[in-house]
Amino acid sequence: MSLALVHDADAPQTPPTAKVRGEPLAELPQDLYIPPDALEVFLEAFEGPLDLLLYLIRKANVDVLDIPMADLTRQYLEYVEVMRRKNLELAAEYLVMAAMLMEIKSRMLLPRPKPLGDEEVEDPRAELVRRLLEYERIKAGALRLDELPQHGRDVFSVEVWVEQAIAKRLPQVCAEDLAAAWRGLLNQARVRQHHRVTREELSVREHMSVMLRTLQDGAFREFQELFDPAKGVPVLVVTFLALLELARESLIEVTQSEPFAPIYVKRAGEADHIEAG
Amino acid sequence: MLSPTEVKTVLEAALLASGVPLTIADLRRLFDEEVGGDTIRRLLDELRESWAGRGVELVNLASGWRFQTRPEFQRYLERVNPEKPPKYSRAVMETLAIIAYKQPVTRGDIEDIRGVTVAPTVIKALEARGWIDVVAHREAPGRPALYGTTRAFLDDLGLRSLEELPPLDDLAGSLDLGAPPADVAPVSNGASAADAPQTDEQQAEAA
Amino acid sequence: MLSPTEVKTVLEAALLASGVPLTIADLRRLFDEEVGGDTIRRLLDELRESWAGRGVELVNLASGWRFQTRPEFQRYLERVNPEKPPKYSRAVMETLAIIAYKQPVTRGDIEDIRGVTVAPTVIKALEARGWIDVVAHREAPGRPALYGTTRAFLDDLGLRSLEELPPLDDLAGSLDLGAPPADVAPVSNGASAADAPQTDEQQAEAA
Repeated sequence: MSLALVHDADAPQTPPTAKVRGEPLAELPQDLYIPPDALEVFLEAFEGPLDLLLYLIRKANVDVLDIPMADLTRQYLEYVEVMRRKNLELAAEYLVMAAMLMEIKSRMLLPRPKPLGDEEVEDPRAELVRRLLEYERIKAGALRLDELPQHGRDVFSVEVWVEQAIAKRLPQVCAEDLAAAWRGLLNQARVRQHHRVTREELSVREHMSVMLRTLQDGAFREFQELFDPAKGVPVLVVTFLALLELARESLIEVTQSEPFAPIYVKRAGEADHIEAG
Repeated sequence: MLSPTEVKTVLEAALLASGVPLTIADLRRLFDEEVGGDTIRRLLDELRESWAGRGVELVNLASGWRFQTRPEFQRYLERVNPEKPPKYSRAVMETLAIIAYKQPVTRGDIEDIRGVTVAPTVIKALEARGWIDVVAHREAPGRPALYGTTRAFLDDLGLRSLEELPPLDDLAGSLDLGAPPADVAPVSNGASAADAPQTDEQQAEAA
Repeated sequence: MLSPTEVKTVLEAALLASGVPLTIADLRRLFDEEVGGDTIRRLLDELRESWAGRGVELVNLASGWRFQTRPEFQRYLERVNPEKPPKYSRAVMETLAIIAYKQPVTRGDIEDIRGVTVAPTVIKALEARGWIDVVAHREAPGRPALYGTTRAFLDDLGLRSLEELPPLDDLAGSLDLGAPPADVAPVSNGASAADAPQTDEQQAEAA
């Protein structure tokens, strides 16, 4: 039995596997001219090397469980060669499969070692057969899934108009919604608190304005100059916080030429970012 | 050739599955063969009669024929209708939560906690629903109204008393809710106010 | 107190009005009074029978009960609503079949079975349809996503559970895949061809 390179004239219109069953094996001369476009469509109908192999096997009407490896491999390689020659984009999987087929074929040619005791000798084709059958099962499964009446394609849900003449629908609220809203509020409040930290926040911003006004002329001021110890520790702290906040907001420049050298502060840029007062 | 019963079956299926009213012309397109407009009309009348006494009826509207539920059944359907029911806006829900948990409160109290002004429509939406009312007036300048929740609020939420509101201890502890609202949220700068919903009026109407 | 007939009328109206499947629990919520789940189930069965022979049927799906048109009537209905339904490629359908029958599976598992790489668009198409989702990640290098089918998949294919999927086994049927093929009695060519899954028409359609 031989697996022939078969190119049905109508192959491009229907996937080759659909043509397999019950069809006499058509043998065509190997040098048959195949229009490149037709071949491309024909080959694109395959989902991959397993699909192509299944087609070749089914087309030749041979038993998957007893694949004539030499014929199958030759046949497969012819297809791959055609694909390569026609510069069709050849997925790497096809080449991997080619290598695998040749390996199986060569192992089949080697004399089978005698079984040792009860140990069974694995047929070199076993893994390929397992994969082919598995893929064939899934292919069939895919077809069967596609046959099921599908919502949105074969069946549609019924959704008759709900006539609402009597009362306007009102939003429903449950107690948990309420708790959620309250927690949301608390979270917002906490976020606000984080940003504000304390009531001093206000006076920090106040001091930021005061400091910006002090630095209005754009000249460098020495760091110490900006603090008035006479106003007490809280004000010193707030002033310092204001300085840090201004630096963070890039409203002032703080410079120091080297460690322990005097620190100078200068207003950054010209724009007035903070509203006075 | 379809029998009148078969034609009626197809008409019924088409009308039940159609989200929009179908005209006689639409319905005639269902069939390969010629089915006269008069025949369709007569079969639709028969169909309508055969649905008498059900929860769904076939009606003839200006835009065509459609099946619709009878209004009397709406009270059942709205309990199960899995379509998203209308929702109150965040502004309404937060205001309601504040009134429920902190009552009696003035509008000023609510504004202090929420950090934004409360649109009159928000209060009105809750009053119209019968969930809040004015319980007293605070003895303060302007004698602002103090709002509280009503019995209808408890009924609608399936609560027997305010004590059955979900407890909030987990978060409440982190914030001093007992303190005067002034301590809670004197928002003065634009930054945090910008996060808060500013369009209470529209939000209330979104309900 | 409603009579069983009245309960059935309400059930019918609710199901006809709902585009999505309703569970027994949903349906029990229709009624003020207590209506047992068993009663509802019995009435639903009666309702289903009363719709026999119509263009619309009541079906029991994974997510509940729903009225939907019968597939046989689609040829009429599509004339009024000529919207083209989504048609999935073989790559998509095979990937779906692998996920449905072998779940949970990684993309690598799918590629092993199909013997080709799975394009991201294939997975995305199925995810977009809501038919598959990531159910977990395999504890392996790269923690690949494990895909499974969703409830919506079952609903859309008219199934209540994965057990109702068309069986795969009868294909290679009696074959013990574990045994070395050489030991298996050769099946005559005719027989194996008869076992073959291809049905010409469908394959042609899938083109």
